Amino acid sequence: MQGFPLLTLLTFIPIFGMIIVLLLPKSAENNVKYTTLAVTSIQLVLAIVMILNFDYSAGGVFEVSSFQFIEKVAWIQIPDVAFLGTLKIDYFLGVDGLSAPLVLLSTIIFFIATFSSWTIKKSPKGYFAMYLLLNAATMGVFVSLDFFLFFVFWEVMLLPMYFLIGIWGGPRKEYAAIKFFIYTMLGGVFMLITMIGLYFSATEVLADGTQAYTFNLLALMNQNNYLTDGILSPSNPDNWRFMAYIGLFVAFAVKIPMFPFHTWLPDAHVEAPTPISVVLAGVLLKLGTYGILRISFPIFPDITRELMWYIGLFGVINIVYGALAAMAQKDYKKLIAYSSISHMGYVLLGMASLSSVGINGAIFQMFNHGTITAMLFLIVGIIYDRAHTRGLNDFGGLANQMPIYTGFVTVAFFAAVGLPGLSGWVSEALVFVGAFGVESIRTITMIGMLGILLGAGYMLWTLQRVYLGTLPEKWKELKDVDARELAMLVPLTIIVVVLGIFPSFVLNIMTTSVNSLVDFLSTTLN
Amino acid sequence: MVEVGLTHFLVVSAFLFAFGLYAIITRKNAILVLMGVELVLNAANINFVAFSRYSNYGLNGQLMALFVIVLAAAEAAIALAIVLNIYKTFGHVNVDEIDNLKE
Amino acid sequence: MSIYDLIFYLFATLTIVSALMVVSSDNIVRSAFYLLATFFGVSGIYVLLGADFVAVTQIMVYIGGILILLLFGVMLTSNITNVEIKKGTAKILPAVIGIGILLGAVVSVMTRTKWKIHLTEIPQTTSFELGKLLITDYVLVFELLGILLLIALIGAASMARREQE
Amino acid sequence: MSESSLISLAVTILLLPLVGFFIVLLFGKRFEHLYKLEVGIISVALLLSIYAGFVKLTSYVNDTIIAQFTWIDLGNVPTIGHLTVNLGIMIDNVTIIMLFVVTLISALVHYFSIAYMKGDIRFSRYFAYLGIFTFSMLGIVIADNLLMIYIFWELVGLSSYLLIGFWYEKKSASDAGMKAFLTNRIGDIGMFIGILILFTNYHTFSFTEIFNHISNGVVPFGSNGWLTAAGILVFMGAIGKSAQMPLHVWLPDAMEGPTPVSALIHAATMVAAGVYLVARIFAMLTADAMLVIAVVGAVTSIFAASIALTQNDIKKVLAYSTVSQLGYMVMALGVGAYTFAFFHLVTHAFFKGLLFLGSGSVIHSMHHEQDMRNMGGLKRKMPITYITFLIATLAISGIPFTSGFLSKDGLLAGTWAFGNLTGHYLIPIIGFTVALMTAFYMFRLVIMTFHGEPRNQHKYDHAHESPKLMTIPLIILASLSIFIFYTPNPVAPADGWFYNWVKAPQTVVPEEARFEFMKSESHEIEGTVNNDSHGGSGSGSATITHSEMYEHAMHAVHYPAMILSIILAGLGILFAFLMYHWKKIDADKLAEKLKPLYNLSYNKWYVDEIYSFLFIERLLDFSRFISWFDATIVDGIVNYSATFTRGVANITGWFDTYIVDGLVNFTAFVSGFVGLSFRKMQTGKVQTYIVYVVFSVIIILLVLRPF
Repeated sequence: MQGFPLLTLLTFIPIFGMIIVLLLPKSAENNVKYTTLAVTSIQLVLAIVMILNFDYSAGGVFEVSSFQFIEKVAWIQIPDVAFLGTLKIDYFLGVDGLSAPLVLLSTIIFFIATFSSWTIKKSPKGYFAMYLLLNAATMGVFVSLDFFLFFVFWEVMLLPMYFLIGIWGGPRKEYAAIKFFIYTMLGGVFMLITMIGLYFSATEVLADGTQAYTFNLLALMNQNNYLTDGILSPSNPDNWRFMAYIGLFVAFAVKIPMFPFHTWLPDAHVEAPTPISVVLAGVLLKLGTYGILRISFPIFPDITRELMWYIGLFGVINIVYGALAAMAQKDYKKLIAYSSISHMGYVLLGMASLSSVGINGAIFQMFNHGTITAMLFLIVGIIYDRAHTRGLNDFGGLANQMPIYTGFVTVAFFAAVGLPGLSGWVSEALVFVGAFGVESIRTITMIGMLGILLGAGYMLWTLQRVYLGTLPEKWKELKDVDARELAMLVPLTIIVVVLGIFPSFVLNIMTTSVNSLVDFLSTTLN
Repeated sequence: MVEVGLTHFLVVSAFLFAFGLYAIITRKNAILVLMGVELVLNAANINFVAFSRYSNYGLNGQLMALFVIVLAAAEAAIALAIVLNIYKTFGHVNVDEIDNLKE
Repeated sequence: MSIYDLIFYLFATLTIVSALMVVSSDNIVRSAFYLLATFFGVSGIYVLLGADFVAVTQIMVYIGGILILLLFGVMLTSNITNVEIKKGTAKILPAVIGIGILLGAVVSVMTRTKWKIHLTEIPQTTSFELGKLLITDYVLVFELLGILLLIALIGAASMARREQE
Repeated sequence: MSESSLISLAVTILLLPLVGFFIVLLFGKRFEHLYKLEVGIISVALLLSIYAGFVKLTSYVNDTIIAQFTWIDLGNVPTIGHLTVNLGIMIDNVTIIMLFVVTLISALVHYFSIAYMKGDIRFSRYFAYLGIFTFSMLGIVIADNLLMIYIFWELVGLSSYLLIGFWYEKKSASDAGMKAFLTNRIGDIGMFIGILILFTNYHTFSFTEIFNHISNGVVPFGSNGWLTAAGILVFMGAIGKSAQMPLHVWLPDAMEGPTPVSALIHAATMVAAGVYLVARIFAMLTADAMLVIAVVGAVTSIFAASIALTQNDIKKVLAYSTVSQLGYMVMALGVGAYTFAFFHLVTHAFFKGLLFLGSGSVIHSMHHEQDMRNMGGLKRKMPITYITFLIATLAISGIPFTSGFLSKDGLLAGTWAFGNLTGHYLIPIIGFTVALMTAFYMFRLVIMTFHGEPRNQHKYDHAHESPKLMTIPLIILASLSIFIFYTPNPVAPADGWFYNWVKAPQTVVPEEARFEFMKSESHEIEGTVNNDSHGGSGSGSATITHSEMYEHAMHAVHYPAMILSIILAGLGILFAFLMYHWKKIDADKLAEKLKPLYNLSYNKWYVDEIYSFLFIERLLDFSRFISWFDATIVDGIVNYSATFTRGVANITGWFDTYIVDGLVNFTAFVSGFVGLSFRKMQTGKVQTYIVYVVFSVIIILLVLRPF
């Protein structure tokens, strides 16, 4: 595989697809869809090829040498720019155990959401172009190892998302889209500030022997690269690292979304069309936690250790708060949205443990939450397509009317509840095992375990209200799932079940990296 | 009566200019306004040519006059096209009633 | 009073009087014909100023082109029977006063200024010199003007074209 | 047969029902007779487990067979080293007996259900659910580590949820399922925390390894208190699953499920899982933890028995009876009577399963009538059901020659001995009182259902004996309620083989955290009584089963306890006959006299109402508050800040328009003409503009005066 630009292909095939989609005539609706499907399936194949060729023993995280599928090209390199010296930004891609599972996850989710997009009626050409752009940007964030490149992809992602919600959304789409946009933009500003601060604090030796400021994430993780007086240099006694960390954290926290930055999520989910909800919950939320793992933690290990209790606390607040808020919802989609908040709390809690078990659990939880929540949103979408309402109290007894569908619902719900044997439990358990093992966050971890109970509470209550009981007369006509919907639900169900029984398939990808990350975090700047 | 010199030509030009301006200001009919414009242009041309004659800059002044004539031709063509369009739109060519620009 | 002067006054009078008629006539067709006289007068003045080529161009372009164009305009936009010009009487007096002041000012500027006169020889023929200038110093302007004319023609044609219903 | 093939046999028994579940679930709708596959599979599993039990108890009776595999490999974890999560299978005598009990009752319930569930719209799905239940229950039984127990523990909860809510069209059924799942989850959280305490310290879930660590003196976080906490927390799982106070509320409601399910899950097997779990962790329980367990068990048993006295629904009585008996077992474990607790688990499984199936038979023939006040005189119509039911009732009441007598007697002797040794006499007193109450309410049940005159003639006329498919399981279970299967001597359980198979594991907790009588210095005559015994599920090298002092104390009170329990049982039965058969004492008058007590009992001590008011309503209130808080405060702040920003923008804009621009306008106004004409000048007419130009030029000219 050496030399084959796998990651570039993964990232830019959607752009290529987008161009094709835009060139197709408006009448060729089906061709647009098939193009998108082709693009996403190629991506899926590439991601599988990547995993098959993945070296499980390579750590990555902070060492260039153990990253895989590296592509590094000087993207912008201008010598002697005013006071900057050489301005240098690399096109630097690579994966390690932290990103590989998420790359796989996004290809899966985008592939499945394509099927879900099949029923988009309004201007499918524009929709699929935006969809593919979103796809490319997401993939770019997961594979870029240069902060500038990361930031570019991060911001590019906003645009298609804004339009996808704002044009193809529900009744309050403009409000939701703008809320989403402003929230994320706000986070982006903080990230930009931190990024520039880091840029002026660290240098890297170029090939010609000169020193230049750098955006290279791996160089930024190496404390030897920092100037003695940089604003974010650890050796500078008056450094701003703490503030920068908070800023960066807020940028990522908005995306997770972490309490109290979460209120865009229910609105965005409720208004977004089903496939976009699927992608949003399945992939985009993971960008926040991934960013923290990839950037915040290794670049600021000192501050991370200092603040781990607070991160854990916010994780627990997310878990409990999200669950309680979900319990009171009357809108099916809003309920799932709040359950997403709750489940992302587990990820935060696991990361806050700074232990191998916890972070493994956190990344695995990202993966599982991706598949499970995707399933949940598809489930809501299916019922909404048929009944055109999402009121939890409008339904009842669907189990008899739509037995196959209810079967999938049961699997998805119990996976979300954290039933052993399904994937969600494994990651939840790992998170708790990891977090409980750390003395400082032990108490709040126990509070977080309330989430297990509350999660079961609202999920089962929903199951009862919508699927059990007697069927109202007006839903006698509802049809069970069709082949297209089966094509979306069956693969996800298989993933959820198989990973519940054999979690090693995914866990093995990340363990080496997580261990070296944990080691790095506990030894650097200590 | 003094010998005809530069000033005489300039005065003629000044008159032409004034009449042209008068037409532009007072006339309602767009075509008459155009005619006023032509008068103003001719006034300018006379000045060019006169200065060309009474200074030592060679034929540059005459050349300017030529350019103005060319521009005037172009302007007339465009202006008439506009006038025709105005006529098509409004049914008349009275410039004082065409004040859509006000909005 | 030389013959040159006489001819000048002749043409100047023709020009000014007919210009006056252009702006004061009530009939637009008449105005057009007075304009013809004005142009003719102006071209005569050009000749007096030794600008033979310009004078010829004036006659050809203005009288042969622009004026005909204006006449077409008159005929296309008015009924031949109803060529009376709508005029606003209210504004005439202030306009006359204003223009008068302006004219007075301009004329007084022109007459009072001490022009630095440098009378040059009238060349035998100006077209050769003009042509040389056109393709040397002014070649860019020349080309641009050509393009401009082309654009103007096409533009005018497309604007004036009747929309196909 | 080698040990490894015994392991494979166990795995086969485990996986068979799972296969059945998947096949029947996926294809049950298409092939109506597929349920027979599931029934066949469970029969095969039963035969296999009998065979396995035979092999184990003859060839490897003293061995503990363990097989492990790595489930998750977390690699070389910093500060811990190579960390793996292992799952494994442990087969000892307890396992093998439980395998048999579970598969047997499961198989019998399968047969019974074929007749009982006939015509149900989800007939085949029902069998699929039974399959997954059996699978998960077997998983708990053969697990060698806490994690695997927890996994199957939850799966059992799932199947219980599915089966309780099987008739989910009824809201009460789906409510009950949900209640069961959630109540169990509360216990599970505690259990999980307990497991986490152990894992954090030992980095393993395996019983044997944990016990090894503890016996080496490594206690969690260096304190015996944490060991106690771990024990109690893990026991919380049992509180949930075995319906102990205060989490017992789900079990009576669980009777909404089909009656054979109640027999299988909520009487015989699943609820016993809690007892089984405590038995598994018995070796690491400290004195404090054991005392807590004993108290919880004792309180539960008397509490539930007091409710069972007055219930009229036949299944409710049995449900509370189950809770009460489970309390007994838990109490027995708490006082250290490990063997008898487990013995009672097994005998109870059979006779309580029988009672439920019998009540199912009654309910079936009475067309789903469950109120005992509408029954009576059924013994003539349903002789087989009656006889078997009576045997089970005798067993649960502790009448000699029944299995229940053997186990209950030993159990009560255990509590008495405990009272003698520690001075906690309240526990045996409760134990004996419950024995009296049990005899009373069980005979009340029998008399009201089968004796006397029919109270609802119409229903009585339609009643009939159940088909063979239902009565044969009853007969099998009834015969298993006879003493002979356990011991040749009907008054001495210690003579039986069961007593020799199941030995209490040697405790591993540090000396200072044990009961006085369990300390090692009391082992003066070590090795004389139980020299052939084996160290149970604890460390493989231990040779002592339990402290000798306790054994001796139990021997000392064995016969007094036996006589006392027979007397009490007889009294209970006598009272029942006096009140309900011969009507010498008017039950209603008695109820009237003891009105407050009666009401408390009849209304189940208002526990449901209290919980609903204290917790459920408050939780829902709180969640609504959070939702309101989220929508109004948090989102409000966001929207407010957006509004605020827009407000600031508006103010800025207003300032710009009226102040800054106004100043300009004001200046213009002051200067006069220009300002005033600003608006009028904009006529939109070309000529006007030219006029302005002209005037401007004139003005400029006049100002400049170039002339």
